[in-house]
Amino acid sequence: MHVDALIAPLLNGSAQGALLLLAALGLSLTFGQMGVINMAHGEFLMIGAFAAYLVQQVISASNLSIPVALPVAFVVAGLFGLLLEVTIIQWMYRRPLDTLLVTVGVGLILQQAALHIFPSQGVPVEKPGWLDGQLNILGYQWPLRQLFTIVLAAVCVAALAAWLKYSSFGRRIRATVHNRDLAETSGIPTRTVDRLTFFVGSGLAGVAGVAASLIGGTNSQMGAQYIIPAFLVVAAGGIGQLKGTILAGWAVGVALSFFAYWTTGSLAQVLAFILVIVFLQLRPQGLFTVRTRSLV
Amino acid sequence: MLELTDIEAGYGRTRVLHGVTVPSGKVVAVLGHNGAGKSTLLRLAIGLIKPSKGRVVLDGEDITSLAPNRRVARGMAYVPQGQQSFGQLTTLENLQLVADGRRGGKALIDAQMARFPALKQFAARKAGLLSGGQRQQLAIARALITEPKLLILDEPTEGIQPTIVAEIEQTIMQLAEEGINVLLVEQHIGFALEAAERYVVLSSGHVTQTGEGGKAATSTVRAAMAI
Amino acid sequence: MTGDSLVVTDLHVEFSGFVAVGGVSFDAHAGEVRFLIGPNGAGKTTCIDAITGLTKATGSARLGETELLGRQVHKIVRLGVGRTFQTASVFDELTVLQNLDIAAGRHRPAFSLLRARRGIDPSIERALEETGLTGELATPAGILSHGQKQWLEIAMLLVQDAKVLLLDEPVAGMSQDERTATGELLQRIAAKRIVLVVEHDMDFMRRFATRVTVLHQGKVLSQGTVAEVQADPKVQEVYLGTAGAATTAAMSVVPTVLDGPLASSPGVVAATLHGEED
Amino acid sequence: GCGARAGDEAAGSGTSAAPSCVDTSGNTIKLGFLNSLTGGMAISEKTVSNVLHMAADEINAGGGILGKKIAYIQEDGATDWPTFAEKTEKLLTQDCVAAIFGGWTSSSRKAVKPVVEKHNGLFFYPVQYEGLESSPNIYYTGATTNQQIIPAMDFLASKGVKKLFLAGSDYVFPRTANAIIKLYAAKLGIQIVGEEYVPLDKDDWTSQVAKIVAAKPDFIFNTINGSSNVGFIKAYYDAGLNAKTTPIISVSIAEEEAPAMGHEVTGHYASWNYFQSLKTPTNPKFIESWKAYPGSSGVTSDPMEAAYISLYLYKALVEAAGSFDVDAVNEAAKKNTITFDAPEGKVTLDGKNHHISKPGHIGQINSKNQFDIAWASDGFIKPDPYLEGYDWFPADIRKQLVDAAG
Amino acid sequence: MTKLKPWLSLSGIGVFAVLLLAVAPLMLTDHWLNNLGKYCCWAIAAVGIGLAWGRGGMLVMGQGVFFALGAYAMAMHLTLETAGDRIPGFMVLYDPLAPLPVFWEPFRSAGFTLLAIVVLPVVLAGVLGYALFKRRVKGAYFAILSQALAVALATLISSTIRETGGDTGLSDFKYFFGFVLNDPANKQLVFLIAATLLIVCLLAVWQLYRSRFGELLVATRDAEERVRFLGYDPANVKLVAFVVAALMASIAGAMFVPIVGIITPAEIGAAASILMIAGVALGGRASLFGPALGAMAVGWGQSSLGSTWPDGWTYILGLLFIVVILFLPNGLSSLPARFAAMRRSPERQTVPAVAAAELEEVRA
Ligand SMILES: Nc1ncnc2c1ncn2[C@@H]1O[C@H](COP(=O)(O)OP(=O)(O)OP(=O)(O)O)[C@@H](O)[C@H]1O
Ligand SMILES: Nc1ncnc2c1ncn2[C@@H]1O[C@H](COP(=O)(O)OP(=O)(O)OP(=O)(O)O)[C@@H](O)[C@H]1O
Ligand SMILES: NC(N)=O
Ligand SMILES: [Mg+2]
Ligand SMILES: [Mg+2]
Repeated sequence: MHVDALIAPLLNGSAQGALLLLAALGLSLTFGQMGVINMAHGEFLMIGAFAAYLVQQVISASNLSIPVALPVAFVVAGLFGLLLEVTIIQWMYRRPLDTLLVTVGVGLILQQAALHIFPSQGVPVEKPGWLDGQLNILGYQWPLRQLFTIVLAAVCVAALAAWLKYSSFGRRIRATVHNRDLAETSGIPTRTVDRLTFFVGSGLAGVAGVAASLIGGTNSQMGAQYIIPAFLVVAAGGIGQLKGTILAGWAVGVALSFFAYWTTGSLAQVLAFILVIVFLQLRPQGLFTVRTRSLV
Repeated sequence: MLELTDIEAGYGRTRVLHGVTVPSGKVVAVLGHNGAGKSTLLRLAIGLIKPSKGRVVLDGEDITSLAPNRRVARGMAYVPQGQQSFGQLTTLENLQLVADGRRGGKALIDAQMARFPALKQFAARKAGLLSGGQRQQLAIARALITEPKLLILDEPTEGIQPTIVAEIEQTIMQLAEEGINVLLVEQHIGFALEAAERYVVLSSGHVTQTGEGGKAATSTVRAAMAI
Repeated sequence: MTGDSLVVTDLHVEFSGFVAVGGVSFDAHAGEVRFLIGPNGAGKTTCIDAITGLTKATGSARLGETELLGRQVHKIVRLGVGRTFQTASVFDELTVLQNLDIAAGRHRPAFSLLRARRGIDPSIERALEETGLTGELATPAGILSHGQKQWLEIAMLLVQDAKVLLLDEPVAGMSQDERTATGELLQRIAAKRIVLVVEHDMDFMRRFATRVTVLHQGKVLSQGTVAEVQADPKVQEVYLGTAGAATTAAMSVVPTVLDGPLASSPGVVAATLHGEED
Repeated sequence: GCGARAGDEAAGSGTSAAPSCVDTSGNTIKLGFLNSLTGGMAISEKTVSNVLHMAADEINAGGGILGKKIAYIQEDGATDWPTFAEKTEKLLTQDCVAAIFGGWTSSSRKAVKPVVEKHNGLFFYPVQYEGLESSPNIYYTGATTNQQIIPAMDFLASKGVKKLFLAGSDYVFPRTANAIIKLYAAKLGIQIVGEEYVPLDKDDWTSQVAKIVAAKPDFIFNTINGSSNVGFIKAYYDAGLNAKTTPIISVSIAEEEAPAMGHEVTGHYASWNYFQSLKTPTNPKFIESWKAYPGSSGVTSDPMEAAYISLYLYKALVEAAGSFDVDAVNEAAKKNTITFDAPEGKVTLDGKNHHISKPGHIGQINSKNQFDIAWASDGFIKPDPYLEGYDWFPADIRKQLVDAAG
Repeated sequence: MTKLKPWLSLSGIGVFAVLLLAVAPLMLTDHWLNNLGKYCCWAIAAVGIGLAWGRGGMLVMGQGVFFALGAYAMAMHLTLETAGDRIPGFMVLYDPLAPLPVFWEPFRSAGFTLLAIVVLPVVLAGVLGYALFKRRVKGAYFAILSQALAVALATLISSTIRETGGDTGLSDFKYFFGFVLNDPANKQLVFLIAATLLIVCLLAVWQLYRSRFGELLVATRDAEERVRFLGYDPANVKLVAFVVAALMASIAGAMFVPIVGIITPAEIGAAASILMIAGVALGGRASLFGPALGAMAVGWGQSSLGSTWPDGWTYILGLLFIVVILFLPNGLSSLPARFAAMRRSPERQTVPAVAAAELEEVRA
């Protein structure tokens, strides 16, 4: 076998994993930390991608527009998340499984709205010129854009980790989720914590959307293809475990890529899913686990 | 300091408290049988449930509709019934959580760890793995860290070993002497009344007796509660 | 009931390096109310967890000839070992009757599950009377008060027809007269079954314990009658404190009160006891 | 009660179709439009639906069909093939429409086919497809393989292509088209150096493009449908491929899709019958009407034009038959030479196989996302869905297919 | 939980049976009767979901998998019946020379097909459920896993176009166990079979709900670990409900095929599986009739609202999800009880205890 046959899937897979990780990162907050099963997360990703498109309409130089689009997408998707939290989710923290169903409804509406607002065949988002080109890795011409996805994911992960670790917020989020009443009576402004967490989690989906818009189409359907894999990544990593999410994202990406290399694109999807399902059967709590003694 | 006036409250359509009035006092003990509504009253005091009628007044200010965390910011602290702590956080994180943003937070934590040695020993352990009594100690420590003006305690010594019960009882007395107000639910009537300036006996959500605390009250209260 | 005893020998429980229970041995028989006490974190709950299969342990815990360790939770229950929890846990959405009916179910053949319930089992009726819950038959367990839930848990053990009842702080949060009633119930039950109680309420222990084992840091510190244990200076030091020691003298009066009817102003009895504590 | 059993074939399943309930007494005639307005294919089908409305408006403005105004009923296929079947049945038996227009994917057409056959209705299908099909109840106004795929292969051969890579979506059209391409490539001496499929609803082509890079083809034959094309194009450019070294020829990228790729696609090719850039007498008017039509996307494309044709073709058929009756219409198709002055030129209906003659065109994308005509067939290509005129297509397969179709 | 008198539910099923089996065939056109048949199929699957989710707390988001087993077993049989001795037409298209895939062969037999429709889901759900429940996979994990399974199966079918018909699915069936499908009389027969099966399923869960098993299931839902301490293995309790639900989904799928005349991966994938849940949520997950009626309502909404307002239907569906779950967590079937409760204004009210258990599950 040529080295290409190993290097190419490994590098491609890492980039694919990075995108999955980006999509999953926000979920690891809203799902992993807050316990909200947001099936509209994919649509927030779509919102991020459309935001990138709108930024490009204003700043036509794509060299500049993508760097500008990243924070814009973060804020726009974050605001949508905030809106969702304030209007719906806040009433449902005690019924997490039901958040799944409600947000399915929200996702449907957002998709249809996107179909109404934007041209049905989707909108173009252009890659900046500085991402043209490839890097020669052991003879394999590795697309720069893939490197960009990885760097972007790394930056987001680092920022999130730092935020959770060095600000008191990480503790507050976990405390709020674990026992809302107790947190509230411990002086934690749980509503602010909820909103901020949801804002950041959804905002990260927006950032993932910008990355996704450089890979595929920007249209009403784009979010749907990320939602289940992203949830699987969070679950496989161990709910609430950032390092688990990172590892799982990368592993699923690489597995997908190798499977696609050895079999077909369709079969790769199936195999990757089965892999995660079997893994979760073996380790139901994911890669990293927290156990408590609480019974019921 | 804290006055509850003519409170009606409950859960959903269930009414639990019927026109309950609790006077203010340095240490106020709330006594009563199982299910009398004691915990409900304390939850109402900290703001976890809102009364359908009546007023909650703190230092002359109506706080009836203030959220719990705002009440904490005004110097109230609450130890709920049942050894509650944040199970996914370590013991230390449980304490940091409330110490965050307070001046001398580190020293406050150390002080509580000195009071409850088990917390120091198991600082890095997830609170969910602690024993019941250890969790209860943690809950009390969390409340004390905030250096409250008003401490609300719901059966604080439940599940705690006798030596530490004594320690906690001493602490409560000491805090009261330092001028910190305490609203206390306690099944150890003897202690509760000794510490209390005033007491209230609840029965099925009605106040059946109130009075001055002190040892002398013990027998009258017991008589009242036995009925 | 058979004369089987619960014999725990050299029980060890370790949590990733931390020894929670380090070689505990004790036994319990029908006809006595066995108490397990000790400081917070001594390993009492962990012992019960180990016996009931919730936590992995080494050593041995036998019920008669049968080794309990290493079996699955529900299998241990089927051998007749029942327990309550430090925080009461009942099925909130089901009524008291439904709770009890499920608890009584382990003796029924699997297929009978597919039939609807007709009438009330006599065993359930008895348990309801014992615990004074008859009036709450149709009440959803979720809205019972704290103490009633604990009674319901005990009633569930009764209808389960458990040979061994492991009770983790059964009277926490109860008022004095409620404690007395519970204690008397336990004494009645203990005639034919093995009853092991974990409690921090020393008054309660003094009144109802026949034999006591004191745990400290995962080891047995002392063992014997209430008087013996209370007199043990090590126990006083780590657990009872001076307050506990001071009441030692008073305990001898307790057993005489026990035979009296519940209605004989339990509050007053407790008052005497408690008063001396201070 | 029990109805016919397998043995009672004599009674015939054809006669079991209830008599048509089409009401021709009034001064309107009901037609059904069936397009996916929701779901994944809405991306493509909304435009087709829109242009059908435009054609209906035009015909109504011109006096209607046989003097009756068209009253159309728009249904949503929802990108769900069973829904296509259900709506077809509803249009035929509840709304009693005289004919149905729409569909995009071959899967949707295959869902509609048994239903229109059962109820003896009419379905007009406007998109290029994989051929090897015919039905008395379906009229195909898009290209069959010998009007799009085969011209494309001829074009590649003429360019001296030796190594070809096939990239497609994972469903019936690309799979079948590629099967045919492989047969023809063998005959042309073109080597197929790889074949990759990705599900219709997946965008990420990274892994597959890496394989293309490794295979070093001269040309890529693209049978991807829908927005998956965008992912393909992006991965293609990411990998450093370009139109000079490894050009792409597509059969589903038209004027509407080209600007939505997020990368300029100048220099690549597409094989269609109609392009907006075609210089025909009727094209300017078509373009203009469309640009002025509410909800217009501003550009015209082949599937739109084929949809536009379908309605006019129906009008011509009905007027030739003098009736809306399906059997009469089919009869008229066989007896008369039905033509229409389409934007792609004057198309002629083949009354036997229900396809139309079409000009073959290869366009090359220019910087305005329009197509410069790079190759054109000699005149109109007669439709040959079963490739009977092509000796490289195995006769036994053809026979099996025809048999299976019944 | 409000407990209706048993005869009330039973007579409800009776009325429902009369409506479906006698009134509907007389009143409805062939088209709408056929549609009603389709809704019945969804209702059958929904009854199973109500059992597994409403009573058992398992949010089965991948019922499409079991729906697929029944549907494809049936579709393969009907395809072979239609093709006779020949290889099915679509297979010729992709690879004319290859023989019929081996796993198709047994489906020539009607008996085997019927058996497969029952046995396949039982075996798969049994194995799957055993593996998951013994490992204590639950809550959101279970929901996401089951959904992923449905997506995986749908993708697998899409990508094996020659073996399964791929994305296009299987369609164009001429016969149904010897009966000509195009004959309206036979179509009515198929409808009656589906409607009867729905009634049977309703009767089955009616008995399950009033049985001790029903109570045990609720107990397991609310406090799974606690059930262990009463001597039951909750995994087995859940397994029974899961398997029964799977069986119902399979039966639903099997009847869907002759009624609708086509089966595709889209009918079993994520969206379809969620739509099944939508009906159950709308009707009331824990009630007897709620799931079935909810599923029929969603089916009807899709057919009729989808026609009158094609691109608005999605908005309605989305809003339906939001409004019902947000304001009526126990579905429309809880409305009467709510009104009644409002009038009686009882002293006590059940606490929403599911919440706490669920919260724990998601985090567990
Ligand atoms: N969430 C709730 N929903 C409905 N009723 C409740 C709820 N919590 C408590 N109750 C009811 O309110 C009444 C008072 O309960 P509360 O917990 O205040 O009693 P308590 O005096 O603290 O008893 P204990 O000594 O057992 O702690 C009881 O009847 C209880 O069943
Ligand atoms: N899963 C676990 N992982 C780590 N440590 C544990 C775990 N479970 C228990 N422990 C530790 O084991 C020790 C014994 O706990 P246990 O709950 O048995 O105490 P206990 O005697 O019941 O105390 P209490 O009277 O406070 O209820 C405690 O220090 C506790 O923190
Ligand atoms: N016919 C097609 N493009 O599916
Ligand atoms: Mg209380
Ligand atoms: Mg304990």
